[in-house]
Amino acid sequence: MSERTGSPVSTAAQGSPPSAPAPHLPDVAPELAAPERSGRRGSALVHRLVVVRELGILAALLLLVVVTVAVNPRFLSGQNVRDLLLSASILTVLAAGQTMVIITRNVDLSVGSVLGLSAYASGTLLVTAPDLPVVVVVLAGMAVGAACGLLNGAIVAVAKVPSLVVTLGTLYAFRGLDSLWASSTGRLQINAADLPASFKALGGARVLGVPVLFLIAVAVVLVMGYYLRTYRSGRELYGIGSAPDAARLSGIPVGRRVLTAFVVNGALAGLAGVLYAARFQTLDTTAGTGQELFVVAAAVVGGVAIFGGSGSVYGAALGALLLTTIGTALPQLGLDPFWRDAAVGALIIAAIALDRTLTLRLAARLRGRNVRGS
Amino acid sequence: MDRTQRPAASGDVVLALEDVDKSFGAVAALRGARLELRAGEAHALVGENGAGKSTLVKILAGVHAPDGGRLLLDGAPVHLDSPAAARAAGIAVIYQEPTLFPDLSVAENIYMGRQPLSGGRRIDRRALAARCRELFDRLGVHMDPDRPARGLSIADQQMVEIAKALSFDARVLVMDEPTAALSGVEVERLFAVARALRAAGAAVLFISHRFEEVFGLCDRITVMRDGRWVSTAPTAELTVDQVVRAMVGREVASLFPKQDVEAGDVVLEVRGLTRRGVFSDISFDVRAGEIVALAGLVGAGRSEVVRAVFGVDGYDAGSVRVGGRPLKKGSPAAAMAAGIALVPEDRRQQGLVMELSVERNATLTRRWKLARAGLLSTRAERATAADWARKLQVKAGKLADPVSTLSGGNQQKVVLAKWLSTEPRVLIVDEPTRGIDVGTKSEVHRLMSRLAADGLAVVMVSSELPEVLGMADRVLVMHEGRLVDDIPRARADEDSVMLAATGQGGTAVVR
Amino acid sequence: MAVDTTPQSPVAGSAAGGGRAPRRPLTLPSGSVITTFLVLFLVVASVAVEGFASTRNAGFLLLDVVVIALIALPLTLIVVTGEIDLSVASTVGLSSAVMGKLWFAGLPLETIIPVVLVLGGVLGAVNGLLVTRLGLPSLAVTIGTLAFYRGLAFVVLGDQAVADFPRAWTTWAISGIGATGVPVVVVPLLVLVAITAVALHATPIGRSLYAMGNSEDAARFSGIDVARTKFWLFVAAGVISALGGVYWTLRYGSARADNATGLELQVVAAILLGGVSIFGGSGGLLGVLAGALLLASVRNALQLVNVPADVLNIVTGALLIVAVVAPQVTAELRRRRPRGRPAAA
Amino acid sequence: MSSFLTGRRLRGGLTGVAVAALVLTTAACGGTTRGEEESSGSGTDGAAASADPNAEIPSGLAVAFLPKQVNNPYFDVAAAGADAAVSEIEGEFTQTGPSEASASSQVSYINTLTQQGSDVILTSANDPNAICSALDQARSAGAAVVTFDSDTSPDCRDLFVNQATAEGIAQSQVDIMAEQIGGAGQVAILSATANATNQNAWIELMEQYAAEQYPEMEIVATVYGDDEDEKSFQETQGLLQTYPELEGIISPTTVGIAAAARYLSGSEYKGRVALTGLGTPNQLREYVEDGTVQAFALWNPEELGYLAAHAGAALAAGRITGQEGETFEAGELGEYTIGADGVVVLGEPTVFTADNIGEFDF
Repeated sequence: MSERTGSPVSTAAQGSPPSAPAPHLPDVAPELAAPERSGRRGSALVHRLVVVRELGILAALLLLVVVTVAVNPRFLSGQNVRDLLLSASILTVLAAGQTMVIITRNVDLSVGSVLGLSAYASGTLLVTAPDLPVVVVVLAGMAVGAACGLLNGAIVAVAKVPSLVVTLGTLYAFRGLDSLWASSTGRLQINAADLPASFKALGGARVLGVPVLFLIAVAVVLVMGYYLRTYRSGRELYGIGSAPDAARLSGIPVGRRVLTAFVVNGALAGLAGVLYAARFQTLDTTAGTGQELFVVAAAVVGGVAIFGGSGSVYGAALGALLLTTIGTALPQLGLDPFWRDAAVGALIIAAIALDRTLTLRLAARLRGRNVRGS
Repeated sequence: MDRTQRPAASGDVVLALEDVDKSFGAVAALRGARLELRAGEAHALVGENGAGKSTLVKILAGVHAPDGGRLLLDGAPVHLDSPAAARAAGIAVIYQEPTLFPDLSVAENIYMGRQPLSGGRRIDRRALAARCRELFDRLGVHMDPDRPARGLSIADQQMVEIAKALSFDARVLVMDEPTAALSGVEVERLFAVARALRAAGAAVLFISHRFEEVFGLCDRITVMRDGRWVSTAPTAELTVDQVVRAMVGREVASLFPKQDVEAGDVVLEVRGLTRRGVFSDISFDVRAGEIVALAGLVGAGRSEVVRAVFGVDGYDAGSVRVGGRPLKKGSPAAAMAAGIALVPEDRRQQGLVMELSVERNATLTRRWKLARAGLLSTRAERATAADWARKLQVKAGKLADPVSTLSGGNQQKVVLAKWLSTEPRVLIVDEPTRGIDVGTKSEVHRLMSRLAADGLAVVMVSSELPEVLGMADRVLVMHEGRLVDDIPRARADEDSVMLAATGQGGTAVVR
Repeated sequence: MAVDTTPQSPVAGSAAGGGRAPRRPLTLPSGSVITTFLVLFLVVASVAVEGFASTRNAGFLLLDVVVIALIALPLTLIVVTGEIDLSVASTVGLSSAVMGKLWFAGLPLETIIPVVLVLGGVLGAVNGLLVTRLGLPSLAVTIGTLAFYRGLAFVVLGDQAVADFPRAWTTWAISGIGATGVPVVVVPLLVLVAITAVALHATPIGRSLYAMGNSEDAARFSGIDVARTKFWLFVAAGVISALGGVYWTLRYGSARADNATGLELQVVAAILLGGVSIFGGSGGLLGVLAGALLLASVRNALQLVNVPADVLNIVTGALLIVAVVAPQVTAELRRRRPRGRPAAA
Repeated sequence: MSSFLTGRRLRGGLTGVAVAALVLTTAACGGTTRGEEESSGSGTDGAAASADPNAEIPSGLAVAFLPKQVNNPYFDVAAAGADAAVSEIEGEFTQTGPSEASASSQVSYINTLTQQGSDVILTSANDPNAICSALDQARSAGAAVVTFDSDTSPDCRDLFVNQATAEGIAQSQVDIMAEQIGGAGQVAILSATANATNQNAWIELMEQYAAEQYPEMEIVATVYGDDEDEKSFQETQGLLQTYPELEGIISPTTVGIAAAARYLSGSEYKGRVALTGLGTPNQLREYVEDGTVQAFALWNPEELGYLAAHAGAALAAGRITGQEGETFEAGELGEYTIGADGVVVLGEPTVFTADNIGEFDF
């Protein structure tokens, strides 16, 4: 909100005339031609920085695991790793969706409430119609989430109001809707006993020892990551976040793309709600409360720029994994659990500070090679 | 470009605007505007700032929809209701300010939304880079397609924009003041591209304030004034004077009226100023009553030097003295206290707070001086602002209106008022007349001349050679971050300045 | 005054030359709309809601607004410069926790309060340094410190509650002025409001805040030390939030690490409702106070007619959205108005 | 952004979303205090008045039920009990309350009730001290204040209806655990928040009682799940990693026991590690049926609400004033006697097992 971008590209660079004219263009005096300056190294550098960024999270993760294992070797037991992956799955799905929104220079703070609403909706659905196939429940939960996302996205895209404010409002409104629904039906809590066994099996199910919930999260991340990188509309999302005005002038349907990002994010929050229901099997109107902090934190820690335009779903997923691991590791390290929130906060700050430093260095490198004056 | 696909033969009207109206709220930007572009012509659109040129461009680009009138493409009415529609119609636009995505690669910037695809509608990255390289080869640009646009120089950004426009195989290429940020060589390169396109049968619409470019490139000239069409005529039948008269609607006084003044004491001393990677070892003096121009190509580091002198940027080595006293570095407040004023390069971003009122802008630099016991009254601000508005003949509806409602020239006067009211000893002006209309331009020049006569030391950064030659007592020329020449008025001409600016001049030892 | 639309008008010419629609501020002008709305609401509620218009209820209502209004003062300045501080409520919590800890350790309140205020300043300075020195976006920074400071509060006090503050202090915190029902603390609050309002609207500093909120570049080129100004604003927000923490602790007579959790939302909501643009550069203090009062009055009145909390949350959320959507929509409608009709300049 | 931490902490404050927020009777009257009890003896004005055991309960008494948080199943059951009692005395029942369990928002609701002129306020405090001044104002405006489930300082309410004594709870938990593990082995405690006064009092009593009665039983650790499901889940996980020899877990909070049960039922420890604590039948039904949990305890919240409402009505009618030794009729539950500090104890907790769990629905 604070950052206003003027000219999208730094103006502090210097220019020298392009060189080696193509044959059909008039000759430029050869002595004016400058040697190649940007070089292929530019992209290599960028690539390296991105990799460094994600490797950095991975390294932090490894360090944490190694230290924890040193203190408590059972940390890496099959059961514990499974539990960890299970815990990370819901946050990962949310972070993947949030990444898509943040990339467009928006944010969705209502995801925790959407998760709660969708979890409660799918729980209610299962209570009233226990024989429904799980797939239908999943789709229904996603539909609820998508509807919420549609509302968010529509207000943001049509009324052109900052998403921060809109989703702050819907964070409250959706939660209110959730509890209003619950109190009007009198079903304040849905317990494990109310849910059909077929659905509950999803929560603990494993394939080759890996929790199914985690596989779902991985699938979401892979699909989303591939989409954002390889499809035109995915690249346009980056364009919108990188320079919204330029995006409009380039004919990118900004409103529609942003709307889509919100709907997809809503649908994923809905999916997360169903996963939540399957995993926790006890649902009340507080499900998912406060998740928005961790979701945004996961994305930011994972290198997704809060002002859009850069970052990847993979990074966000790693961020989610790191945050979850911290939550699991602290008690096992014997640290006061009260330190967890403080650690999460410190990590967010460290992550953005690191990103900033890397970006500055990158910009300096890209520019530095242009200048021969000094 | 695929030249075989062009349906229009040379000379056919490709695109026409008929009686187009456009208003923003109560403000009518266009009233019955007209334009006719033929295949194979370069067509200039000129007019003072506020004449409606940019609005017209945005209508062609599909950004704004006209309120009335018609657009005809190949003689058939067409609705360009989005930038995408304009593109589909074969209209490519290069805007005044580059509009790139800093986080995306150069190749993606060029092909955004049109990336080559392989199976399953996936982007074919290899083909993308290859096409981009091909395009760059045609343009003679050497840039890595995979590097991000972040960190590109303005000129390079403009090159990417040009490449983008080329990649459309556009039938109509609109260039809205593309040369404002380019230096001579780059302008030539751009014109080469425009001529090649024209030769291939495209229509080129060229918007510029620089008459030598307009007359050098264009076949016909359309003049606009106050949102209305004034005239369209072949360039060959026009003179600069005629065009200026049509634009302004009156006679204009001579352009560069600098009077000779006896230079006084040295007021500003810059010694060995160095900012790593940007400029190095810059030393010069400016005397009272003198106008010293800093010339050079865009990117030579001129603006960066004056920014460092004023303290907006820091520097790594060297010193600045004002009236013999050393100046604290990196502090605009200190520079102001010492009597330096800087009218910056970018009026909209740096010179003014566009959303604030004229009076607030005009008194922003004097807010402490106007305060009584720490309190500021709107009345005091208004009185001061009104005083300066009168002195500089600022045309504004109300002083409480946002400064963004003023024309470019009047905005520049507000910037000048803001700085002159600080009663500076050194006035630094960076591109003082960029993007302002002819009439105001000469007013500004007269003002600078008078200020120098009153004993101000004036430093002027300008990319317009005629302005430099007309106004400056001395011309300091920069090339790639170094000061390469110091040319007194008597010796300064286009050749000497350009040679030095391009690094060809004799390595004159400065100072 | 109507804008002259004859060709000579510089106004007409320039907007066209700029090629873009004249940019309307994103928010309601100077909070007058929200103030009107507040007055209307108060009138309607007084008539329609039993028990709303009474001195006792006014006292309750004002007590609920005090801390929100207090923290809104520095935060409004920060938002006007285009930044944000979401860590204010966590600073309240941490101050409260530290206050409790020190009181428990046996220090007198006369010593504790200055210490806590200094602590608040330090917490604000951390935000300020991260934003101005490292150039990090304040949104992200203060989300981080939101979690960090709250975490520290729990590290300091755990889930313990320290009560037992001197009666004289806690009674003062909720006592009214005579029989008016107006809390005593409103007086010092009004003093701070006056100081802030003057600073924002009638001093050179206030001018520079609006300038940097609209264009940081232009502000720097006008000799304004943007970084230093912002730094001190964050420090001020920290100190005032700590003051809020002290008052909160005394008012409820209980120091807890989770005190004022989520309060930042209410403060930000009041500011946005009050017509301050989230992008900075516009808005005023009057509107913010009206916004804070409106939010509290609406909740109070709805509670009095037994509207459930779920609905209150929906109403709060909706109010917030309407507050930002409405001016956008009106601006859009104004833009679409058929040409030729004179518009107010 | 904002409420980022809101909900989480709120639930933390809601010690025992469902239950537990028990209270300590006489012992720690909530909140850590330093030094002397400044307020002791400052009692309430009404307390001195004399009681008339035969006074009529006026019809149309406005009885307000203010839980820690609305939409909480536990309090909803309690509200149903209170509602039943209020209709017996022909009063008007309203339930109100904040959507988040924070003391400050509770204060705002108490103020509203004061303004509305409620005759009886039944509340469960989110903070023992923070709502005191608001309750004082309500009482001076004529309301009778009965706390239940979670008390305030004794001097700012008329009566506290305690669901069970701390000793009763502590002993029943240890006994249930001892029975399952044969009275010997490592046992851990999964608590709510680290300094929830009621939890800590129970834990202390449990440790004492276990040391006296079951010297072979070793309480090896106490961890805190903050009454957050996920946190409790992770803490359970951590316990089993850290103490491979662990025989049993006691979790005297409904969130904790449910999370622990879910973890155990899906892990290799199911049936190997015993689990008991305080929980609601509906949440644990599943795990009792699948054998993860053999027995757990809780009082009946419906009876708690019912008793609190009757106590409030008796206060409002002037039948009692809150003095120790006074007695009152609580409808179907019979006669109750007020203990020291104005505390009325509901009774011993109910133990739920596979045999009787089917009879309960809350």
